[in-house]
Amino acid sequence: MAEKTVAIWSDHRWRVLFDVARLDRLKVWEIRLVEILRTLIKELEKLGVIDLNPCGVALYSASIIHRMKSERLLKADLPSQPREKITMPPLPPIDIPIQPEVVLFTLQDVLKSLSRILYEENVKTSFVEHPQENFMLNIEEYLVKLEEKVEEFVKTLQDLFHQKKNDEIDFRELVSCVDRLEAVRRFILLLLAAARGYVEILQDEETGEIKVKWIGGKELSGDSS
Amino acid sequence: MAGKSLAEIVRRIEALLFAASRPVQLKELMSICRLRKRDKIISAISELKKKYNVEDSAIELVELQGDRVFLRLKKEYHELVKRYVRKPLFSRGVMKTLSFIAYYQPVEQSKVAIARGGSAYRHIKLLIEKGFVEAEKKGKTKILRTTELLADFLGVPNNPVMIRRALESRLLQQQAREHAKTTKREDATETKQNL
Amino acid sequence: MAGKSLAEIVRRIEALLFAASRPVQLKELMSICRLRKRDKIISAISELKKKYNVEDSAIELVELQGDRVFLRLKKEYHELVKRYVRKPLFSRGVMKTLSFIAYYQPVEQSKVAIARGGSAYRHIKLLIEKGFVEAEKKGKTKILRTTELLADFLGVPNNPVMIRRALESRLLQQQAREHAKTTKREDATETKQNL
Repeated sequence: MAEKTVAIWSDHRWRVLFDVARLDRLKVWEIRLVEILRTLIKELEKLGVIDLNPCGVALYSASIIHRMKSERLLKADLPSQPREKITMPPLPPIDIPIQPEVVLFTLQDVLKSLSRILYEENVKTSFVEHPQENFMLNIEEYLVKLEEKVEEFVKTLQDLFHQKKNDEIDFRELVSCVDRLEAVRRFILLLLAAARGYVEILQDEETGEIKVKWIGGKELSGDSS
Repeated sequence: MAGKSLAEIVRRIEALLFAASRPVQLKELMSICRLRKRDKIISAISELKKKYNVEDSAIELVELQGDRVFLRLKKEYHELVKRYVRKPLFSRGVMKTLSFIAYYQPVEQSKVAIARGGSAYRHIKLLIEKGFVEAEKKGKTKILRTTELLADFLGVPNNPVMIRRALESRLLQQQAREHAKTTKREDATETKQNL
Repeated sequence: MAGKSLAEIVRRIEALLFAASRPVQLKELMSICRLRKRDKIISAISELKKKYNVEDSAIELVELQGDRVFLRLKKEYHELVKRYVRKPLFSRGVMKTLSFIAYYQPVEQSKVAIARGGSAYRHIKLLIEKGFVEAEKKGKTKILRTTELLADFLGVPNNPVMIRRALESRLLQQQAREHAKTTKREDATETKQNL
């Protein structure tokens, strides 16, 4: 007898009545309880047997579903109405007149994104080679410029020593607050200033510190005014 | 900037109006000129008007409600220029969403999404970004309205009824144009057949 | 449009230049005016120049290589106006692609795509459209360069080496300034701690 009713347990039409564990997950308003029970009774009548076990389970589920519906009603949780359909006249698209889109950016913006690319992100750029620059060096022009730079540098040194009222300063003072490239530039100019006899460069053997001493003579105390 | 000349004030206002491509409030103009009083701005605007509001210009400077000024292309050049401007401001879909909001406003965002489909959310974001629509939170959803900017473009006061009427009359015009086209085509066919 | 007056040609050119916000080719101007000969366009451009290229203007009309004209905001107003314009810049991504091309030019499009990812193609399209980058076909790929327009924006001569050097030296200056700031801040903290 039980074998005959197994089909009923597993039939999808009545599944809601026999899957007791799922009861609390049901959308109760979507279950047509009366209809489901009627078809089940018809099926059982067709079989001509009464198996009290599934009938009991079905009755239990039906009562729970019914109770859930009543509770929801009290909470005013009414079945949702079908969504309001919006009937739309065939509206023409609004055509916005042309607005110019002025693109604004400055050198600062380009620099910002370039520094992000070069220093912050791991961008694959090793394959990008700079094209060969047409590097035409004009030696004479270069030497004239170099002399100018040395002169400028010596003048700055002279002012610095004068300000300090001391004929010796620490090399570190000369390169504080500048980037590596500028530090190298200043060091080279210092070597040139030493070669021309304006300064002497001394290194402390113990600490390794470099001192710069003004030996340019009269110019220091003399005529910087 | 009390010391700045009127000419410099005029240039700054022109710069902002040109780059903004939208109506700009007097307050913003005062801020860019670092001026606290309106009178200098007002006279600078009159100067600019002399430059633009002449017959020989395709651009016009208009004053709008709410203390706003707008440097824009004259209407009669829109159609002509459209073909050459590569990127229209909005796609057809976005423009339809805009016309839906304009017609039904104030309207809940969720309703716009039902009527216009899922991409409506993206459209709405863009429309808000460009200043054509504004949203006001209300519970779980948002209430959408079009802005003064749109009313300006349609050339009507910023009021839902007037905007709807403007849209309806545009719709009628469009239908009339289409009807005229069909009739013309039918006439032509008839004439051919009669020949 | 042989019958159209010079004034109308001037207005049409002004309309297109205003709406396009990019350098426009003479060919396009001829097409919008329905003219087959350049001479009328050229004289119309001179007329427009009289209106814009005066001292009292924040907008200027410039002629660029390759028969292009551009109605643009003068450089000195960019910084000032940027704060008031809703969407003033290219997106961060586009700016990065632009600065990458500026730094490594002339550079193959495929290499830009490797370094900057797939969206680089979209960025390049936009940059070309707006006139900041130009492409030259070479076999299967394209060689990209920045244009005169960019050099002009940056205030450097339009030459790859000069642009790279200008960018490098400005970057170094910037880093030095930042380094100095950090050192100063550290010194200040140290002094405080020692007090």
